[in-house]
Order: sequence, then structure tokens, then C-alpha cells
Amino acid sequence: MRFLTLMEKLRVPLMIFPAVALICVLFFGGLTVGLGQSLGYFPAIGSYNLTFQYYSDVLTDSTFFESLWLTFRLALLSTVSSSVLAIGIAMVLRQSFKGSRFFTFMFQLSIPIPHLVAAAGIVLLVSQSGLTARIAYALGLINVPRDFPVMVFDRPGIAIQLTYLWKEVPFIGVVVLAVLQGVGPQYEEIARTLGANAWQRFRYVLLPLIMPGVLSTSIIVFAYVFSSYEIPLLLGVRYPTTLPVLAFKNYQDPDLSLRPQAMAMSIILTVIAVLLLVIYKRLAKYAVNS
Amino acid sequence: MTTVVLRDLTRRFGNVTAVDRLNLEIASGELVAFLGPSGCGKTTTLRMITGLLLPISGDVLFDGKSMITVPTEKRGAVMVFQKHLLFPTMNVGQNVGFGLRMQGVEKKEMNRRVSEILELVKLPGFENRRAHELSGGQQQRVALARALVVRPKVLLLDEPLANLDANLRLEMRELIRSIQREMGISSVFVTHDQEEAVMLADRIALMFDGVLQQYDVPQAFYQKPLSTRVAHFFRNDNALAGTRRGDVVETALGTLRVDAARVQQPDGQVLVTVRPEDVRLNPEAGSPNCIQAKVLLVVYMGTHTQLQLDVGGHTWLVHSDADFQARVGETIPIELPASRLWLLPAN
Amino acid sequence: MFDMKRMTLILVVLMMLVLSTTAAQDSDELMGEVPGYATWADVLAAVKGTTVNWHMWGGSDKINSDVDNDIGARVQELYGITLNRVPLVDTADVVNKILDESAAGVTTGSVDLIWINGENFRTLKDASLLYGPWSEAIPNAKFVNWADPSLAFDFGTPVEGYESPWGHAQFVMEYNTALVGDAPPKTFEDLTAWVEANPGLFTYPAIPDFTGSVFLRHVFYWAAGGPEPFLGPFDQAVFDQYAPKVWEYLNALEPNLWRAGETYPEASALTDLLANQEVAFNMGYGPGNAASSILEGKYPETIRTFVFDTGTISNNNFVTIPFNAPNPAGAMVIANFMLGEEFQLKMSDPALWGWLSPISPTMYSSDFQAAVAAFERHPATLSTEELAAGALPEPPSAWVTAMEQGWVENVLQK
Amino acid sequence: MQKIIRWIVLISLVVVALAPILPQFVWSFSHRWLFPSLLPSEWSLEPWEYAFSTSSRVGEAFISSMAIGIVVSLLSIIVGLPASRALALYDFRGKSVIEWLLMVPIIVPGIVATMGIHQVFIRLRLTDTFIGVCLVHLIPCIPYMVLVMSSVFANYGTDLEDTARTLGAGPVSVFRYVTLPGILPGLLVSTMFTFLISWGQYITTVLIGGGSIITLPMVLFPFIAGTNYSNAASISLIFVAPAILVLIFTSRQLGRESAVMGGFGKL
Repeated sequence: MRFLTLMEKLRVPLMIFPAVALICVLFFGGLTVGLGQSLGYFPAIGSYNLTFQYYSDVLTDSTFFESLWLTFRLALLSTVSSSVLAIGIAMVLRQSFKGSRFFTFMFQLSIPIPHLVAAAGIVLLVSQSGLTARIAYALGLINVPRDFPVMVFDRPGIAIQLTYLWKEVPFIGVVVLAVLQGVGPQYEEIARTLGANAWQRFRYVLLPLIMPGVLSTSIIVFAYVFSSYEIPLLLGVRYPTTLPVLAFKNYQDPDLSLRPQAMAMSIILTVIAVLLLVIYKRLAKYAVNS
Repeated sequence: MTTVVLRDLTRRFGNVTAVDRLNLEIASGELVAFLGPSGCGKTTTLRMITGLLLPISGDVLFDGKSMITVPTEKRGAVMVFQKHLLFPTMNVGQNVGFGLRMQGVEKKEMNRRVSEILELVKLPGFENRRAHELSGGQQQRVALARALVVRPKVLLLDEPLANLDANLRLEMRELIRSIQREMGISSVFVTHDQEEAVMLADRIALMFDGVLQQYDVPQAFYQKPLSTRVAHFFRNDNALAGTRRGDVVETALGTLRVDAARVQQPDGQVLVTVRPEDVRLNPEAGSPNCIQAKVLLVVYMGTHTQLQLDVGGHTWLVHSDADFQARVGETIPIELPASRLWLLPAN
Repeated sequence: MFDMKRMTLILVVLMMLVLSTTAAQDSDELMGEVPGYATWADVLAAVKGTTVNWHMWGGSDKINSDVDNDIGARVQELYGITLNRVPLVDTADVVNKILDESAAGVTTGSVDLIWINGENFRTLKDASLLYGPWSEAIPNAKFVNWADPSLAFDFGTPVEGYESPWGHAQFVMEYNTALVGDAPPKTFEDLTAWVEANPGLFTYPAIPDFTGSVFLRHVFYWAAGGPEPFLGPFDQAVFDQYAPKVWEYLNALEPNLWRAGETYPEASALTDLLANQEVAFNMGYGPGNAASSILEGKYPETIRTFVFDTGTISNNNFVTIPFNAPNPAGAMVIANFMLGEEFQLKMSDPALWGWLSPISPTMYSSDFQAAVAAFERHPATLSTEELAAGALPEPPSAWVTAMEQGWVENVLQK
Repeated sequence: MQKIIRWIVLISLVVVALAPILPQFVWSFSHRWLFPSLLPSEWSLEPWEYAFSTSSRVGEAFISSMAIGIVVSLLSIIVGLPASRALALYDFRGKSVIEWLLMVPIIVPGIVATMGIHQVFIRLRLTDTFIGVCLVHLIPCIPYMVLVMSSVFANYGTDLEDTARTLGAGPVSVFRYVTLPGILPGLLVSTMFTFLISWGQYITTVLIGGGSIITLPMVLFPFIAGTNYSNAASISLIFVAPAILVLIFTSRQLGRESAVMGGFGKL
């Protein structure tokens, strides 16, 4: 009997322990090592003294802030435009019509496709000598590749954002679609009989219902874009580059003394990510409540 | 104050005709119940009145004006559903004020009207509650208030009480009835519960398979059903085949007198019917319209006793006093009062 | 400085004379000591049935498949070695890995052989993270003219037996005759003029890209009138003397560059830009690249190469063995094989890689020389003579670092 | 009017969905395809021959990517399922802390923890190993699994399980006949997500695998970076094929009303 109550007591801890332990060791362990190195605790190069030197190095470097701004801008723009497009497409796909299953499948198509492949596809499509440019040439719209708008290796990072859009719109859209299908048509019908026109029904009835789903998927998207490495590396300009690229470049520099700086950048990146999440959740709560 | 006329209203879904050439008139300020088993087309009709669904043919007229080309949001026909009552993202005040907000009513005026209507549904000061904090009945009342606050031309209720428990349902019926009377809004409500329809409605439209069977005041469905199906729906299966000749009907069990001024079937083959509560047991000797019936089953029901009788090969249900005594298998005389007999067409 | 160079040249000639007499004899003996093995026979005995993990840049499918198939099959056949090519995007990655392993006290790592040169070599050598010395002791080292400064020094870092050459590279410019015509700008003045007349059609890879970096060194050489000031140890005063002219030149060029200099492409992207006429020029260390790219379909037929009138920089590709290589013997055998006649002949074939050999053909057999002479030169490839005439040395890597950093600060971020 | 807008949206949807993928089929058969040709001027099977040759290491990389993906998915299930059930169905002290702990890896850039864990792994001799790579892939995978599955468990509830137990089913039978069938659609989708997260990992694999563990993104990356688009295309298509297969199997679950996708809305 006592054994049974003990088991009862231990049930939850036993269930959560493996996951929590793995995440703590792998993720928070890694984070702690990084934090240590960023503070100068780096036995491998014989450094044990704790210092904020590397943070001040990073925070006084304009390169860091340019990278931060770029990273933030890319993440924000990609997230907002993905969300808007996703909601729009989900609104169309939720209607029942012939072939809706086919179109829903096509909409989901890019979800499993790796970002790397997406990036290659986007380059082949929108570079100045890409397929679109060639079509433009065939139509007589341009004469030479440089007449075509710059979208790859450009400062605004258009190809980067297109890649993210292509990947993330369906991700958010699928969640919105799931919510919309769960909601059913009745709220809208009530609103309609109460005199709400199409825009009002969307704005006051549907949008508040799908907003929580949109907000949390967009956090995931924002975090992903904020932390991604390959896409800006492959499609972006050399300078300024995104924070993860910059941090990793410093980390992989044969000059090991740059590592603490890389770690300091990572820790700052982490703090910013968590901070943004907190602000975002506050804002979201406020937005949903009012 | 609006009259609603449905003219030859027809709607098909694929091969299924959900509503077939429905003609109906709802007088100004009247409360009409659309009654019938599920799938009979009552909700489809309701949706056609709101404009959420367009008819294939026919017309919907409010005060004589065709509404077919008027979109739902401009019709002023407000709907209250049984499920998904309140917008979950809004509080009570916002829910009730929704329709006014859509019309662009000024905030102060809106708040005033919202609190006024909340008082009417007996939820004063509930503006800031969230929907999920309310009980089922309270939610129902908020949904009603939300519909009423815009002063609709027509109020449409789709099984509004189906999700409530028995006591609450009673309370809500009275509330709906009193508010509807007070505000004089032409209203339609859909239900599959004949008791509810009888209690609430000025008139009942009974539908089977998309076809209107009978449209009349509630009493008529008990006293003067137009078919065995209607009678059956109102729990009357007591029937006996016979031949009418003037004020008598010849049956296998004898000759029964009928009130010629009341019954409508012409002479010839008919079915004689009488409601379970109208059959007299223990008739005085020599009473007219007495026949013999065999007791099949006796069930004590608290307020009365229910008997199953074999009447000339038909199984009848009869209600008696609670203290009525009978043995199964016994043959007893029953009286079918002439003033209560109703004739149905023979099948 | 200059005199030293002249001295070494004389030495080279003398050495060549001495060595050429032994060229024909193929001894399989160690020519010196290597750590852990007494004789070459010991080495060969140790490698049978082993695997060599060769970490190398993996961006060329041609090199990848030739290493795996041809070389892999040959070393399996000859020595019983399984060659495991590990592709790299950037050689710095593997350097870093060695550094990390050393810091963590990992004495038996996973890397046996690295394709390396320049800064990466210096990093490992300075940190004493290399196996050896060995490269002067392996049997085929006898073909190598170690007195040649381009072989004795790798970007100014003394090789000292820690890496073995296997290919020679010289910087060339590639251009599209369809856009440039038949007379490419062969001086920096002409280049400026051409770029101003044809804005948007020229750029160079972003530094610290390998190729962008070597282009920058050419500008420094041009600014100083030759490579000489940069061949000694790094000197800030000398650097400051010439750097402003370089930044001025490059910044003046910038508005007329591809994308108005808003960004600079990766070297590989520049290849694609040339192929699709987005720009008119490309550049790189491979004199045979234009020809092989045309054959591979990556370039249009109209691409040709040229070198600057003042010459272009050449250097060597080396292989090195890290201190914690699990199989240093196998790595040495591979390095030795790559110095042999068979490999060098294959590598020089314009139909294959079209590389230059770090070894003078006279060191090998007459068959080798005849075969090389018989190679059909693609019209896009310059002759060996044309190239050799203007070969310039690489500066020590400290200069390279300073130039790269200077460019980032004064050109890229400006 | 609304219909016209709908069809414009739907057709552009299909075009946009296919535009980055379909041209890669053509690229994978091209030998020379330069501006301004709309189609390759010379066709070739070389990119495919290369992709299927041993020296491209595509086959080997495919197998390791697949093996890592499967191991990571299985580990995520084993570790994540109990945790998500506990979070969904039980109230306990510190629950919000645990939830937070398990969600933070979704928000914080993976590269951050990876750089730190790299140092530890070198010491533990886990770099260059299969299991090391699997472990580092688990960092983003476990949180996704927990996020989705706790929503599924919460939605599924315990009523049916309780019913089954009163009918005499033991814990194993309850899981086998009641719980598993109930959560299976959700489990399929979350497993697909974890598999795909692992399948697409690049920089973490490069760092921890140290070049010894070669996965498909690592084979592909140099060709994209090196603008060798023909070879990149053939490898991309091989890289994409299993992912599309997975989608075909789970598309229905993704598309319909379900707690699964709603799980992403619970962050």
C-alpha cells in the first residue's frame, strides 16, 4: 500500500524526468558552458578569470549592432508577412469547394522541404540570371541580367525573405486552417445576422479566434528566422550578416581567442530572444484581451 | 413589427429536397415554432429566412418586400443558435454590443442599450464577465440579449434550449415568451420537442421531409391533426377503422357517434381517433360509444396510470386516474366521448 | 631581401642539376627520419588494410569523384589503403576541429590528412599541432625542389617538413570575350578604365574569401610597384605606406562594380555570375578552370583567361598531417603517392583537372615529359610559359591577414 | 467575383508552391543551361550519375540522415511522450517551470547551445559520433514533440482510458488498445515534425559530426554554395523525396481539425 502511494507520488517526476534531464544537460548545459566562456572561463586556452571584457568588446562593435538590426529586421518582416499571407490563404482554403483537398496539399507541400533546398530553388528562380529573369528576357522586358531587379545577395535580403515566406506561410497557414475548421461557420453566421459585413466578420469574429494560434506560431517562425544560419549565409550579402552567422564565424575562427566573443554574442542573442518572447507574450495577451 | 411571408420556398442539396414549396405567413409580433424530426427542413427554412442560405426558388417577404437580394447582414433577421452561443474572444458586454458596434452606434449609447437589455434578461451588471465564466442558462440569456439589442425585424432561434437541463429550460421558455410578447418581435424558433413548441408558440408549423404538414395553433395538433403522421407526432396512435355515415361511424366494434359539426372527413372510409387522455374508463352503464377493450399492460406513472389496451386489434394508449385498478388480460369497457372523436383519412 | 631571393634562385638551379641525375632512379627509401617509423617499408607495412581520412574542400564534383574513384582505387590497389574523403566547405573548419581536440586533450583524433595552405597551415604549425616533420623524408620528396621558396615557404611560413606539395596554382583572370572583346585590360589602369566604361560588369569576391584575398594582394603589389615590400616579416609602416593607395583605388572602383559595390559575391557565386553574363570577369587560382568549366557546361564557350602584364601570384597546394592523426603512416603514403609521376601526370591533364605541377617536369621520366608535351591545350588555357613568365610569390600570411582586415574596414564596411 | 479571387489565389498558390522545386528537375538533367536560355542547351544525365555514384556520398549520407532521423524521432517519442502526458493531464508543483524549461529551446537559437555543447562533447568523445549528432538533434526535437503531444493528450483526456480500466484492461492493454489509437494521428504528425527537423539540420551536424558523420544537407550545401546547380538539383531532389513521402502520409492529419496543429498554438 505504501509502495503504491509512493509510485503514485513518483509518477509525474518519473514521466517528466527523461525529457527535462536531456534538455537540461544538452541545452542548458551547453548554454552554461557558453556563458562561462563568454565570461572568460575557458580552460582550453588557459583562461580562468571572469571578465565582462568580451561583452564590452561585442557591445562596442558597430558590426554587432548592424548584424543585430539586420537579423531583427529579417525576422520581423518575414514573420509579419508570413502571418498575413497565411491568414489570407487559410481564409480561402477553409471554404469548401471542388479540389480543396488538392489545393490544401499543394499548400502544405513546402512544409517538409528542407530550408536548404528551398534556398537553392529560390536562387534559381529570382537571381538576375534566374528563371524569372530569363522569362523576362524572352518577353523582351530586360536585355541583360542586370536589368532584372536585385533579389539575391542584396542588402534588403529579398531572396532570404522569399525563402522564409515560402517555408513559413504554410506552417502558420496550416495552424490557422486547423483553428478555423475547429471554429465552424456558426460564429460568423451569428455575426452576419447581427449585421456584420464580410470585413467586420473577419476583423471582429474570426481574427480574434485565430490570433492565439497565429501569435504562437509566429513566435516559432520569428525564433527560427532569428536563429538561422544557412539561408543568410547562402543568399545574403557579406556585410552586414546575421547574428548567428557572425557568431559562428567567430566561433570557427582558428584564432581561439575570438571564441569568448562568439559566446558573448550567443548569450546576448539568447537574452534578446527570451526578452522578445516575454514582450511578445505580454503584447499578445494585451491584444487578445482588449 | 414585421410580417414574414414564405412563398413557394424550395431548397435542394444535391438530390435531396430539403424544403419543398413551403408557403407560410407569420403575423406581426407572432411567435411561430418550426417543429419536426431532425432533417425535416426546419433549420434549412430558418437559414433561408436569414439569407444565410439562398432558396432555389420561391421568395421570402418581410412586410411584403422581397428579401431574396438583400444580404443577411442587412435583413435584420437575427439568429440565435443552440451551440456556439457567445463569441469566446469577447466578454458579455462586447458580445451583447456586437450588433450595435457593427452598425457604428456610438459607444455611450451602445453601453446604455447593452445594460438595459442585460437587465431585461435578468443579468444586470454582467458586462465584464467572460463567456466561459457563465452557466449554460446565463450564456443563453446573453445570446438572447445580443439578438434583441439590435431590435431585429425577425428573431430566429435555432433549438435555443436544446442544451439546457429541464428546470432551466422551463425558466428560459418563460423568459423568451415574456420578452417576445413585451417587445412584439416576430419570432421563429426551431425545435424537435413538441411540448416546447406547444408551450411557447402562437402557431406551430409541423414539417416532415421538407413538406409543411400542418400550420395552426397548438391546440389543433392535439384536437384536430390532419393526418395519422401528425397525430403520431403528438403521441396519439389510437385509431380504429370505420365507415362514416353522417354523424355515425360504423366500426367492427360497433357504431360510434361523432360530432358532425366538428369532424371534417367526408362520408366513407375513415379512421376514428381519440387522444389517450380523452378516453373514459369505467363508463356508466348504458353510456353511448362504449366498446370493450382488453388490458395489455398497466403502468403507474405517478400523476396518472397508463394502460395499453387491445381495441379491435389495434394497440391503444389510454390515461386514467392514478388510482385506477385493472388486471392484465381483463376485458374492460371504455367510453369514447362523441365530442372528443376526430376522424382521420383512411390510409 | 632581394638578394636572398637571387641566392635561392641560384641554389635552385644547382639543386636541380644535382637532383636531375637521380631522377630516373626510383628508390623507395626514406630520405630522412619520420616520427614513429624506421624505414619506408615499416610505413608501408603499417598501412595495409587501414583507412586514411582525407579532409578536403569538397566544392568540385570533378575533384571529388577523381579522388574517390581514381586515386582511391589506385591507393587501394598499391598499398591496401581505403581512402576516405571528408568534404569540407571551408578548410578552417578542420583546423578548428584539431584545435578543439587539442584543447580537450584528444590524442587520437579522426583526421589523417588535410588539403591545406597559408593561414590554416600557419595556425596548426604555430600551435604545434602537426605530425612530423615528415614531408622531406618520404621517398618521392626527392622530386621536390625544397630550395624553391614557393615550396619551402607557404605564405611565408617555413614548411620545414610539415606539409607536402601536390599541386601548383597560379592566379588568372577569366573574361567573357562576348562582353570584353579580345583585348582584356591587363593592367590595373586599364581595368579601371574598362570598369568605368562598362559599369556593373566587374567585381571581385568578398574578402576574406581566398580568391578575393589574392586579388587584393595584386592590388597591393600594383600599388607598391611589385611584391618585394611584402615578402619580409610584417611591417606596419610599410603597410601604412601603400594601403591608402589601395583603398583609394578600390573605393574609386566601387561605384562602377557589380551592384555598385553594395556587396561582393562569394568566389563560387562569381563563377555563376560570369557564366550567366551578369559580370564579364572572374578570377581564381586555377589556370585550367575556364577550360574545364567550358567542358563541364558551366561556362559558355566564349570564356578566355589572361594574366596581368605585371604577373600574377602563384602558390602551392599542400597536404599536412595533424598531430593526433590516427593513421599518419597511411597519410604519408598518400602524400608520397601524390608526388609520384602517375598522379602528377593525371592532375596536369587538361581533360581532367588541368592543374600545374609543383614539380619540374625534368624531375620525372622522359615518358612523363613527352606525355605532358602532348597535352592538347584548350584555347581558354594559357600556356605554361605565359604563366610562368609572370609568376609572383605570396607574401607571409601576416600580411594577408592585415590586408584582409584592412579591406573589411576600409572598403566593405565603408 | 469572390470565385474569381479564389481561383487567382489558388492558382498562384500552386505556381508558387511548385516554382522553387519543379525547375530543379530540369536543372538535374542539364549540362549547359546559361542565361538567357529558357531550357538547357545541352541535356545530360551526369547530375544523376554523380548523385548515385559513391564519390558523391549521397547514398551514404542518405542512410545516415535517415538513421539519425529515425533514432532522433524514436528517442523524442520515448522521452517526450511521458513528459507531454504529465504536462497535459496532471497538476503538480513547478509545472509552469517545467513547461518553460521544455519550451525555451524552441525560442533560443540552436546554434547557441550547440557551440557550448560542442566543447563538452569533445571532452566526452561524442564529437564525430553518430550518437553525438543524434543527441544534439534532440535539443530542438524534444520541445516540438512535447508541445504537440501535450496538446493531443489534453484533447484526448482520460475518460476512455478510465473506462477501459474499469472494463479490466491492464496498463499495457490500455495503452495498446485505447491510448495509442487515440493519439496516433497526433503522434504521426509530431513524429513527422521531429524527423524533418533532424532531416534538415545542417550547422549542428557539421559542428558535432566534425565531418565524420555525413548527412544529406552536408553533401548538398557545398554545391549550392559553389553554384553547381545541376548537381545541387539532383541531390536536392533526393533530399526532398522522403520528406514529400512523409507529407503524403500525414497530409490528412495536418489538414483537418485537430489538436495536433492546435498544439503549435499553445506556446
